[in-house]
Amino acid sequence: MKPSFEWVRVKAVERLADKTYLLGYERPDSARSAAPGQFCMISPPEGKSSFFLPRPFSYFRTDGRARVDILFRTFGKATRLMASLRPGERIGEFGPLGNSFTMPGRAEHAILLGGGIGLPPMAMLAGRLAGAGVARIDLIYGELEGARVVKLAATLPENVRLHVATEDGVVGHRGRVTEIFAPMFAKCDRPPAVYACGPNPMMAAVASMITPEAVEFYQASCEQYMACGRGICQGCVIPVWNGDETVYMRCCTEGPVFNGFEVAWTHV
Amino acid sequence: MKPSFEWVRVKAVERLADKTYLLGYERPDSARSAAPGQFCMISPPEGKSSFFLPRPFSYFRTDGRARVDILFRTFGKATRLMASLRPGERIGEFGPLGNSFTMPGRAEHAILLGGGIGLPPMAMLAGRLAGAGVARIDLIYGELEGARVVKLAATLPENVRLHVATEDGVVGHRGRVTEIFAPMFAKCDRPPAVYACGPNPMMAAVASMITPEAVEFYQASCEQYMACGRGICQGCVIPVWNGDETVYMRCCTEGPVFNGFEVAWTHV
Amino acid sequence: MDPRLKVRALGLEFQNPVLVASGTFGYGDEYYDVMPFSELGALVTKTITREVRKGNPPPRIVETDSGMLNSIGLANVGLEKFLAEKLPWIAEHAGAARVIVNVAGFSVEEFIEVASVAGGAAGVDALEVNLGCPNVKAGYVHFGADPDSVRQVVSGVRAQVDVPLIAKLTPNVTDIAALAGAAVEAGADALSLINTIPGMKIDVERRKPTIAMGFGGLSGPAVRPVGVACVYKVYQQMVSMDHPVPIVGIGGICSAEHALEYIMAGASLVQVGTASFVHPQAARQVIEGLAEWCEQHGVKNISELVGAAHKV
Amino acid sequence: MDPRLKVRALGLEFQNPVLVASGTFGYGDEYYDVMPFSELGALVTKTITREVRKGNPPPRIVETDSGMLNSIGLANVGLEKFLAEKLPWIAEHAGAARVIVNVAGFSVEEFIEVASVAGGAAGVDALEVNLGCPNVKAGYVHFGADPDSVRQVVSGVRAQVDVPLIAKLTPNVTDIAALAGAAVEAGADALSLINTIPGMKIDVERRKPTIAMGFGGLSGPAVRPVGVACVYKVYQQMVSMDHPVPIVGIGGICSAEHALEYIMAGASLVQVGTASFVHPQAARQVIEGLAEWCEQHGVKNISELVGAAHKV
Ligand SMILES: Cc1cc2nc3c(=O)[nH]c(=O)nc-3n(C[C@H](O)[C@H](O)[C@H](O)COP(=O)(O)OP(=O)(O)OC[C@H]3O[C@@H](n4cnc5c(N)ncnc54)[C@H](O)[C@@H]3O)c2cc1C
Ligand SMILES: Cc1cc2nc3c(=O)[nH]c(=O)nc-3n(C[C@H](O)[C@H](O)[C@H](O)COP(=O)(O)OP(=O)(O)OC[C@H]3O[C@@H](n4cnc5c(N)ncnc54)[C@H](O)[C@@H]3O)c2cc1C
Ligand SMILES: Cc1cc2nc3c(=O)[nH]c(=O)nc-3n(C[C@H](O)[C@H](O)[C@H](O)COP(=O)(O)O)c2cc1C
Ligand SMILES: Cc1cc2nc3c(=O)[nH]c(=O)nc-3n(C[C@H](O)[C@H](O)[C@H](O)COP(=O)(O)O)c2cc1C
Ligand code: FES
Ligand code: FES
Repeated sequence: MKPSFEWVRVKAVERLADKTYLLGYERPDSARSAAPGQFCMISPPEGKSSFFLPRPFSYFRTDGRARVDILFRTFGKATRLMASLRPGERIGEFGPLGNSFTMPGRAEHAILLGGGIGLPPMAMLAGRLAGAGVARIDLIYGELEGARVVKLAATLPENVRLHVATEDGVVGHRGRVTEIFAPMFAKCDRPPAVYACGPNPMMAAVASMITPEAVEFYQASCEQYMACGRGICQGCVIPVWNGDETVYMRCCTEGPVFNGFEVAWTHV
Repeated sequence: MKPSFEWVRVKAVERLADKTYLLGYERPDSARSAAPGQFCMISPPEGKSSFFLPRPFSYFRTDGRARVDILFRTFGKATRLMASLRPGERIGEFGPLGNSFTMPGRAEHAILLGGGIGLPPMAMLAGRLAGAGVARIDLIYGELEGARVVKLAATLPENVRLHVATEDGVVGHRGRVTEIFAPMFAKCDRPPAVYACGPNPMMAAVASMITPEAVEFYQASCEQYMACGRGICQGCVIPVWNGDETVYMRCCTEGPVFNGFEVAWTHV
Repeated sequence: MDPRLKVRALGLEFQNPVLVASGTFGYGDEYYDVMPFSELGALVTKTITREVRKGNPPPRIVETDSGMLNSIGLANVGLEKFLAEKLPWIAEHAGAARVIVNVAGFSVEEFIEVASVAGGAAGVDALEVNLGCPNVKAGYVHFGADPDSVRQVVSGVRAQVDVPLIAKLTPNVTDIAALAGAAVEAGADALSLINTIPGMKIDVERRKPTIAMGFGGLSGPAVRPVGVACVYKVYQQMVSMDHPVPIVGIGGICSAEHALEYIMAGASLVQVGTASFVHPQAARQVIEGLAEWCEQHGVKNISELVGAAHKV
Repeated sequence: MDPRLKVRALGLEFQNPVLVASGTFGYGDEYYDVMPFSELGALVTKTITREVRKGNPPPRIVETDSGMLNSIGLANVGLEKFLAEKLPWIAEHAGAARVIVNVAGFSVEEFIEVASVAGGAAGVDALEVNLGCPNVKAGYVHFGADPDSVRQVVSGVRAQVDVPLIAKLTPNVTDIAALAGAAVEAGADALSLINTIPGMKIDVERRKPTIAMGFGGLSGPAVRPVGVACVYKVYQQMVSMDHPVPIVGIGGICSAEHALEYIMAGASLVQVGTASFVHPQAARQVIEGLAEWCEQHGVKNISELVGAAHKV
């Protein structure tokens, strides 16, 4: 499905947790074709915003027919405006954009790490993996504060095991996602497929805890400031190792999903 | 009452005619003290607009206690955003600003001309004149198109005689306000007080149809781009005759109400 | 093809006066399915240098009020790959649109080399010379900063190429009209203005510039008044010259009204840049809006409006 | 009086580093009941010239994207009336705020005359010299455009006045660092930057510039990246000089975060301009926001942050 631009009407904006919202709208083109890891650029209602460039958001959930949900957290102008949208207001959606996660070939065990607002693509991926019959799916979800934890249990397929870590210890394990990941990984008999989306230090830490031999693959979904979302402005590059040198890959086009062993984490 | 700035909540936005809206909010300071001809600067809800400077609007109606109504027409960014405001949203009001109309000394006959969106201060003035016991009050209200005519009859005091002119002839007299004014003025026994607010050519035309001797006074409420609304930026000047020369008077401070014989209409 | 929008300039016919700006539409391919450049007056390609360039480290862009900063570092595929892989595709898909190749070098020699090769390639209708490129030999001051280096680059390139030559000027100078005069005297067939304005945003939490390189180039609606002023000023300068050349207006154009501002200030053609990021079909909207405006205002051909704001 | 915001610069103590910019706060009187300037670091008055000036014909201002254009034409009450009617009121109401008088002339002689009279008046803590004023003798090019005239004005004024002298530079030059260097060598005690950037908006229905004079000066959030870049660049230049002077950062400051951008880029003081039109208490919000930021970030004195973005 080629990406396209469309003005769509907001169906619902719902507060799910502290600073965390769900934005729902209908766009059949995206709902039918968006794959986990892909994202879209959201533009503000015309003439009603002091921000300017569209902003990238991962698809969080689609019903396969028309409905699309975005899960977002408020940071600055765009996300604050999004939180104040009301049903019926128009936003622009340009998508689906970027590459997507690879399904595991051996279909046995997938470990997903979602840090903070890295959760949305992980949640969508968990659903797809379950649908694809992956035997064991562990979704490790971390937040700084318990108040920000999105209650996911009801929306995930039954066989997805959800592990929550918060640094303030209010919900789940007190500490970081990597503290849940380490012992889990140690107990794996066969190489699991590992996926991560979250702050760079988290994704770098995961890379340092595993080796290419010990996993089927390690895919990391990266973030970078974006303008065009379409490979044109060259604004969103991520440094990726190519031998001893780094090359720049466009997060919006060659990414957002990269081989987590290849991203030059020290350079991002 | 010194002007002050306050964030207030929108109570209602109501469409009254084509491109013409009423914006209601509560602000006791303004409602108690605003005099006909005075205006306020309206700022957009924080972070929610692509425009920047506040915009000047005349007071249209106040209940003397808390409620303020602004009557406005959509032109560009600000007025379009204002039309889309919903109850509960916050706007900034800085006011009351500027000078106001003089009450007639002899209290016999006042003729008010409101052209297009020059109506609001005229409507407010008509109410005050009635309250002050002026014997005869003629409000001549003109619009280009009948579709834009605001139905005022119910809101005006009984003894205000409303005359409507539209250039498309759909409502009232087909033609301009000056065509109603001319015969009315010709029939005056005693010098009436004349007030006008509208497009510059209209106000200039009125000036050319009367003489200082034939009226008690002629007061014209002018418009100019404004930034500060408070006499500081010097941005809003109106050229006023001072002998053979013009001097610049600030519309926001020395105005918006000027002696209609003194404004250098050929220079505005 | 609305005849009211047809424009002759640079000895070429343009189906409409709306181009897309260098660096904001790539090589025409990525946006093609969303916004085919064949609908445009012309595609202006991303600046090409002799060597392939990796560009600057990220972050390279950041939003500012009504604008954005970029410091891409002229990342591009290099002349060879451009000619082999990009240009043929462009030529094949251009339809009625013109193809303008934007070139730069880090020395006068490199400028001449890149321009003469690109200017001689099949399918290239004109060159745009990016004078905002830093001159490595002259301490990284950009070529556009002084009349002498403008003259050297433009006359050097002019001597080697036959296609029309557009000099793209930067506004970051004390007297843009003097530079415009120098470019025209040296043989430029048209002037593009403006390129971006140096700017910086600081991330106060990290206590350093948001963009890795520190400075970036400001573009978008924020700079439109600056671009319009430059075009107006240079148009006045052109009127005083023996052989005035057309102006290509650039900077913050998002709508037909913005394009008209530039045209009335003196631009014969306009370029849409940053706006394509905000809405991929921005250039189409400008074209449609111009046609509608001409219709509503009884304008037979858009050229009638060029410089209209100068008449008293 | 938050001790964290207390700043020493120009040999003076400022209760906080937030000033209001010339031309955007009048003579302090009109806004006094809404926003008393006694709360500020300093009031910078509207530019004063020798003669009273009527200013330019209207329209004088228009909004642009995230900014505004103005062409007021230095309308002011003139030196005599300023000293007789405005300054005494200002001095009486200043409280702990400093009073900085902005001066200009249309010739070097006029500059010196106005500055020496104003600089000698009671209640004046410092002068800010507006180098954006056009030099009538040199064909209306503004004084700030070349290092020589900057030197002439600054050293001429310096020789006549004892109070600290701030040179206000314009960004509309090829190399602002060179001009900064010239001003400091000529004796400036501080540098204010930036003044407005030339711009134009065209009213496409009327087919002429919206502002009566054509060009106007662009200010507001749109220009903030340009101002921050200028301060950053000039701070680098200062570091390389024997006697570096403090910088006053100006351009698009509406919030504490914006002020911090300038401070981290190298400004010791900042000025709030256009933002006061948007919200009359903008300067107070900046002051409060800075105090809060220092509190949250354990900053003992705001001066610690000056130039912070330059450290690696
Ligand atoms: C591929 C991708 C997928 C994303 N998916 C999600 C998601 O599902 N949910 C979610 O809440 N957020 C997601 N983000 C992050 C989201 O784009 C930013 O939170 C948002 O752009 C912030 O905009 P703002 O105006 O609110 O904040 P701003 O005031 O603009 O900035 C706040 C912070 O957001 C980041 N940011 C700002 N602009 C951009 C930009 N153009 N591109 C990338 N990052 C930016 C910066 O780190 C900045 O410091 C994703 C980002 C990318 C690149
Ligand atoms: C004292 C005064 C009282 C006013 N009272 C009313 C009123 O009661 N009801 C009403 O509908 N309108 C009133 N106006 C006009 C109103 O201010 C403009 O319609 C409004 O500013 C347009 O803003 P915009 O963003 O929608 O349009 P823009 O896109 O900004 O411009 C549309 C047109 O509005 C005018 N305008 C724009 N900005 C300003 C400004 N800062 N100051 C003055 N005029 C401007 C210009 O003529 C411009 O061409 C009044 C103006 C003044 C000066
Ligand atoms: C991301 C980006 C990359 C750019 N790259 C180039 C370039 O390679 N060569 C060039 O001449 N101009 C380049 N420009 C400048 C634009 O062509 C244009 O002159 C400028 O952005 C102003 O127009 P706008 O405001 O419409 O974007 C670039 C601009 C942006 C935003
Ligand atoms: C309406 C207006 C009038 C101004 N008048 C003067 C002036 O008289 N002297 C001066 O040095 N600067 C003047 N300026 C420039 C400001 O002092 C300031 O340098 C500029 O506006 C940038 O800051 P800002 O973006 O915060 O407004 C004026 C600016 C505006 C908007
Ligand atoms: S966002 Fe433009 S290339 Fe990726
Ligand atoms: S609007 Fe600023 S002086 Fe009138």
